[in-house]
Amino acid sequence: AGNKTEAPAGTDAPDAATGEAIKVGLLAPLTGDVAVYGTAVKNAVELYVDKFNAEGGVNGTPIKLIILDEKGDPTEAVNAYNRLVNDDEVVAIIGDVTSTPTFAVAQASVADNMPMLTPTATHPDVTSYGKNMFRACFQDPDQSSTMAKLAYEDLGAKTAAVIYNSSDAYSVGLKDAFVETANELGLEIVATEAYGKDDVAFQAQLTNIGSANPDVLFIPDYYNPCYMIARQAKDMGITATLLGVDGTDGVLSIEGADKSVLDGIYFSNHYFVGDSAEIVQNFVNDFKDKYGEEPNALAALGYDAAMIMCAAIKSVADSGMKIDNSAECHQAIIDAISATDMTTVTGHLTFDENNNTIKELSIIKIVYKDGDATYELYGKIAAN
Amino acid sequence: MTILNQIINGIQIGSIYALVALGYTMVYGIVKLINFAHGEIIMVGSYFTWYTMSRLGAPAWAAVLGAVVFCAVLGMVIEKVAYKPLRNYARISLLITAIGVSFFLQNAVQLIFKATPRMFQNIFPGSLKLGGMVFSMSAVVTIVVSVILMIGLSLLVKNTKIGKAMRAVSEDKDTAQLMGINVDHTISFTFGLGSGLAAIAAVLYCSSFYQIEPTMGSMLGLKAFVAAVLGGIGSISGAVLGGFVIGIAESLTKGYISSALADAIVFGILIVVLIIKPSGILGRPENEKV
Amino acid sequence: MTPILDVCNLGIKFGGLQALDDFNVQVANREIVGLIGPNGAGKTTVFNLLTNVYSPSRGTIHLTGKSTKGKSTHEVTQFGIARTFQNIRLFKNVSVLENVMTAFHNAMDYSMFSAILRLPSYRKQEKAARKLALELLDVFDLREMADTLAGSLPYGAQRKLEIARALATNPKVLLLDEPAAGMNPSETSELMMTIKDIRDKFDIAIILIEHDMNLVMGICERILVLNYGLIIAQGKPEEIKNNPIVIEAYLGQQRGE
Amino acid sequence: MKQSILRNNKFRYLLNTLAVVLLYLLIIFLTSGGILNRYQSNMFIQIGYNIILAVSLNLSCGFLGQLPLGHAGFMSVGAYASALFSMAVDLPVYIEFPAALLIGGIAAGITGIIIGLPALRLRGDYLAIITLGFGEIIRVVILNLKFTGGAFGLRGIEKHSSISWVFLCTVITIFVIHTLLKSRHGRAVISIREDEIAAEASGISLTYYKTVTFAISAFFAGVAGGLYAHYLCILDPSNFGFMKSVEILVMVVLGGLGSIIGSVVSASVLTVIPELLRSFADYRMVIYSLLLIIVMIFKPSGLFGRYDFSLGPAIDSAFRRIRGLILRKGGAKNK
Amino acid sequence: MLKVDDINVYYGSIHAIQSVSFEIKEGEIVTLIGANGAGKSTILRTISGLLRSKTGEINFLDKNISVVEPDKIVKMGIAHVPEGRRVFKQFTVEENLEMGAYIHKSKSDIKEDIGKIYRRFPRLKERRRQTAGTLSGGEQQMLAIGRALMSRPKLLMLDEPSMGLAPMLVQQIFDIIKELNQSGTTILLVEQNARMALTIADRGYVLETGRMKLAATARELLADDSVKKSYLGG
Ligand SMILES: Nc1ncnc2c1ncn2[C@@H]1O[C@H](COP(=O)(O)OP(=O)(O)OP(=O)(O)O)[C@@H](O)[C@H]1O
Ligand SMILES: Nc1ncnc2c1ncn2[C@@H]1O[C@H](COP(=O)(O)OP(=O)(O)OP(=O)(O)O)[C@@H](O)[C@H]1O
Ligand SMILES: [Mg+2]
Ligand SMILES: [Mg+2]
Repeated sequence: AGNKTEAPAGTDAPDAATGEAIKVGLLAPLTGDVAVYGTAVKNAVELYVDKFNAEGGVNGTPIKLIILDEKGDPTEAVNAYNRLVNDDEVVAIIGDVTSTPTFAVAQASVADNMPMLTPTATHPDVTSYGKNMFRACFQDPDQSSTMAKLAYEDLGAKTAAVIYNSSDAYSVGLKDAFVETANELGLEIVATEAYGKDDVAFQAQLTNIGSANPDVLFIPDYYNPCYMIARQAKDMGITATLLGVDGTDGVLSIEGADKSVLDGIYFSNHYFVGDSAEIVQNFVNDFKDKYGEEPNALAALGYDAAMIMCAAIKSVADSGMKIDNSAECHQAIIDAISATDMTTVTGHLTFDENNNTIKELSIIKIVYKDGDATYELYGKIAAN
Repeated sequence: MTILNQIINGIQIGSIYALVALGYTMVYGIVKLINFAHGEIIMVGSYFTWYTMSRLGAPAWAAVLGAVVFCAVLGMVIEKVAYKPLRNYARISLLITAIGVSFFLQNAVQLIFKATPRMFQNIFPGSLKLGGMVFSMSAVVTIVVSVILMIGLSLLVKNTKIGKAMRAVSEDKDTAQLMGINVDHTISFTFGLGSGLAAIAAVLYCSSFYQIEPTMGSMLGLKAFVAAVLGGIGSISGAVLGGFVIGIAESLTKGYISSALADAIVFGILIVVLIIKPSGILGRPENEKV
Repeated sequence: MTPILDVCNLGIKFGGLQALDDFNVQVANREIVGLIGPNGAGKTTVFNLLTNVYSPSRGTIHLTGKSTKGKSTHEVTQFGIARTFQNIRLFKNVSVLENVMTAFHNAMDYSMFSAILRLPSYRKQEKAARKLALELLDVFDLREMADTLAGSLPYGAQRKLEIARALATNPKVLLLDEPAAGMNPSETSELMMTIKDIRDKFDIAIILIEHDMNLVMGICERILVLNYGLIIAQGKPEEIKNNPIVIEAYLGQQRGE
Repeated sequence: MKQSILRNNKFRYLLNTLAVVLLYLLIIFLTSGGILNRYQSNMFIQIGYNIILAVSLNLSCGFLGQLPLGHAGFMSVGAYASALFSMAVDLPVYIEFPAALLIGGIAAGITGIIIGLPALRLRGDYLAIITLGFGEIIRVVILNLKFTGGAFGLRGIEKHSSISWVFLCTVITIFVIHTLLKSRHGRAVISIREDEIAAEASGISLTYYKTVTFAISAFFAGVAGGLYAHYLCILDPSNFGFMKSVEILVMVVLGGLGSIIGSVVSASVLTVIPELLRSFADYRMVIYSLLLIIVMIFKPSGLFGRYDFSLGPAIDSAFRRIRGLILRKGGAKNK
Repeated sequence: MLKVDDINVYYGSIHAIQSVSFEIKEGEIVTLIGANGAGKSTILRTISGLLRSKTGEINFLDKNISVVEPDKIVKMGIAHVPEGRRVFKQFTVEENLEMGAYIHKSKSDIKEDIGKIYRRFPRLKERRRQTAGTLSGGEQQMLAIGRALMSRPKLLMLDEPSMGLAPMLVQQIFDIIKELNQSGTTILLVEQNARMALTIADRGYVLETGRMKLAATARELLADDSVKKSYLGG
């Protein structure tokens, strides 16, 4: 079996240089319901940090990742955060991955002025807590409104339906924004159906959607439910064009999936795996080499977050400041992050005054041909 | 025709609940244990089938058979190791151990196979047209299997020697021993049977919903357990009836009331039914003579 | 003299089974009435009806002139009917003393609030209840075991504790369901004395179900005989002993030793 | 036999009060003296509200003998009610926070009564399922309400739960439940656990005591929820699901049904253990579940069984044992 | 037939049976008498394998059964009517009787035996379809005895069979015990009603707080002053 669990990468094991190493924390759900997403981020972050260290680290000093699992639970996340800050004395933290724990941690981190960079939390409020909180991804309303516009303007849709996960902030946020833009545009929402976490049967909701017969069906959720819904929708003969979100990315790497049902899905994404840019291809290839699977958007963002963080720390070190746990150093790292202006896997990126990224958003279409499906770039649009 | 379609949807998911509920009811009926690990045994059964089919390339029938045997043995081992030492203690201790076992299985599988969901082939492809209605083949198989198993199990428990032994053990272990019944064997058998049922449920579940993951057992288990209680726990036909009722109720609330509130409404139905009929729809009230 | 307990036309059906029919009895204060009859005659059922564990299909029950209709079991107890159970029902994991003190529940009236703050009302009542409970245990020779768990008492002691607990509710009528079951003859005669004692000491009426004829004939002033849910005879012990219907249905031919 | 002064009631209160004060001073010393860092001190807060949860569940589970599986539901009602209150008003902390906790408790208590009245007619596992159902209903409702923030959670709650507040609430909870149990009301509750029919025959109203006990149990769960809300400052409905209820139940059973000290100890241990296991990363949950199984197998009645610790008699018997040892030694010398 | 040799039984730390030895010969009726809590039931439970002795041996038909599983012991021919009836409450009367014959295969034998039981206890026949849990105390006792007989035991152990029975039935049950004995069943009888027990028994043992105090023929025990005083009610 090619998929054997990797031993936790060397980053966690104490090595000779530990005393010297610069400690950066990573908060992610590695067990529990949302472990898949946390693991994708973790893998990518480790991949980049290893690469960064191999290339000399911060002027010879390696960065040591301290990875703590928070099970997707805010209480655990705050515990893990406190531990990173107080026991492990990290200089900065990458995380958290999903919205609610990120909120909990963000709130706690403000008082410490701890440099925090979430790779993936797309909820608009995440960066509102304090100046120390950054995100590497775009925000939910951006992609929802983009998708609504795409449906109305490019696809010529008149009616739309939404099926969303009512127990997940990410999904609900996307749904709200989509509905709002649709109303502004005059795209009629003919059905809004919800499901809960762990639901696997969507037939009841899809029956309602089917009888409303919308032109497009918006599915704002991660790729597993998205795939299941797509498949069951096909089974039930729903012909609406399916619209996904960044969470949809990765859907083609589901092992054993019937990819024909995914044909024609459009989704907004942070990057395009097929992008010919060198940085993207290197990342995709390295990731495949190490983990045996294609990186999804979460992984790409994890990689970017690590890249931004490492660069920020390096630039502080270059300025002659000692990298430690002091308030000055924290502020310096924060300043360095907000000054970021670099090309990452997900495109060229700077931060605005609210610590949100300014970058492009890719729209991907899945095309099924000759027994296999591929992502195709439909277009790039500036987010916000 | 949406109402009919919604009812069909309900029957399809309900038949899965029914099948899982049968396993709960079997074990509960004998050991009076809410076997929280039952959902996880289904999960393990699913992984077994998936692994043997898509990794080892075994044919479907062999994978299913293997899963049944594997789960039955697993169930018996769990009983021997984790439940038997607690047999004479408060039932709630047993409940906690069962929860421990379910955590363990869930996390062990996650450690071995990672958290990534795996896709499952549909073993029963195709669909069946009946009048104007379309049933997926796996739903038809699930419905048929759960009804057959319900009848088979009822006969087993009511009429066979081992069935009577099971009922006797469930009432009074000591006295059952005085009748010449080997309590250990009987309980082992019950767990084996219940877990074997779990494997069958696993296969049919996977066939209907295509996807497996380490946490899949908990919600399914919970819903099925609710179904078993609704039908009257300990009652075999009750479990099946409860499964269908929950499935249809769920589907109709999603279709006509609110898909966001569906879980709340289904639990509401359960509560109302239990308040009207405290021992479930087909459950026998406990006759305690004063 | 007006009866303290007045039962009229009591009857109950279980499914198709008329377990009790047309049951009438008047019990005077300080009277000890025996209730005998073959197994399954409906004796325990009478007790269950008197305490409203079952609600009667027909008939009325009056205690000191007031009907107990519609009251729940605990209200009947508060009203003045206490009982023991054929299959002992003690609070097994609780000490002997606490078993009795539990039954003093309604003799006390301090609120939860004063319990939490340990107000004087709490302390005074608890102290008094404790004293009374210990006195009650003395009556049954159980004082030494006051701190042991009720479940670990020997069978005979458990039976006595049940009576003590029933008395603690301060009843006007005490119902004893086979108090001597499982006791040997010497224990039984001891129990006989105790039952007489409590009648005198607590000034109550007692109805007693028992299959031990020495006990029944020894202390009951009046005996009712049930068979198939019907009273087939009643009278003084001597009359009952020689009543051919009772011998036929219940006593059997006593073989001499 | 002369009563030892240690068994004298007044003296015992004094002793217990002293012990509580000392414990408090010790915790304050450890946490604000810089000996424990924030990560470690925060564990005390979590231990505190978990103790309240466990002890309150033990009341309805260990003492009343029911099996409620929806305790997290009460906790969530309390958490949301108190958080919404404290967000709505702006009063000095020492008024606002206790009021918020009280409101949380009362809201949960009322929910407890609403649920308890119909549910408590059922027995055993059926009751368990009904409470489970209500727990889920509460969760789904919170998820779909506007003013609770729905799936986004409720954010921007003020951080009021300091170690002192949590400590105070924990002590009050234990005190109230303990004293209540040692009264006629407590005996009524326990008698229901032991034998409902006999309890009724002893003049105890099942409905009244079941409902009231349930409500008290829910009340304290609500208070714990309030503490939780004002500690984490964010509430997410998915954290009050069935698994949270199970977590609390595990604390109670592991500590010993009907043992308050057991709940206190096991709530503390089970709060800390997952953190201690962090260094085992991947194996953490596997080890945790194995520990749970093993403890239950070897100690089925929980760590403390029905034992309840009381400082006076404990010290007393320790003294006696020591004195016994000394006397025996002395005696040996004399020979 | 049965030889109990130096058994010690504990409930946790309670030493319930202390070095007890006794024996029963084929065809005898032996009775154990003793006050409440003396340990009579404990001895029966140890013989049928529900409890284990820490020391010593129990031999039945020259086989050591002290470590044999209870279900095997039943198959070897020991039936035990437990204290407190212990009928299967959810089963009907008839199903209870069938359970008694669990170790037998032949359907016709079982039918015949059930018929016999019904002739002995007509009340059971009237209630044959009723669930046993709703039977009166005495009816349950009859059922428990009937059920034990269904296994066609060589040794029948009865734990206080007269408890809660109407006097007429007590008579009847003692008659049945005698009759069973005459037709070849060996009997070990535990009774509070010591006088009755001793009148039908061959020999008796007196148990006091877990120890064997006296062993003698029934006649001797009936005449013994101390026995009279403590167990026969003066
Ligand atoms: N809850 C019930 N449901 C059905 N039948 C019942 C119920 N309770 C009692 N009976 C039946 O009613 C009859 C009278 O029972 P009861 O317990 O009153 O007898 P009893 O006179 O106390 O006998 P015993 O001396 O053996 O205890 C019995 O035949 C019994 O089977
Ligand atoms: N399950 C148990 N746990 C603890 N102690 C027990 C248990 N069963 C019996 N005992 C104790 O063992 C001793 C012997 O009990 P046993 O039941 O054998 O007495 P017995 O002679 O049959 O009395 P009885 O006439 O009451 O039936 C008693 O002191 C009893 O309290
Ligand atoms: Mg009776
Ligand atoms: Mg006995």
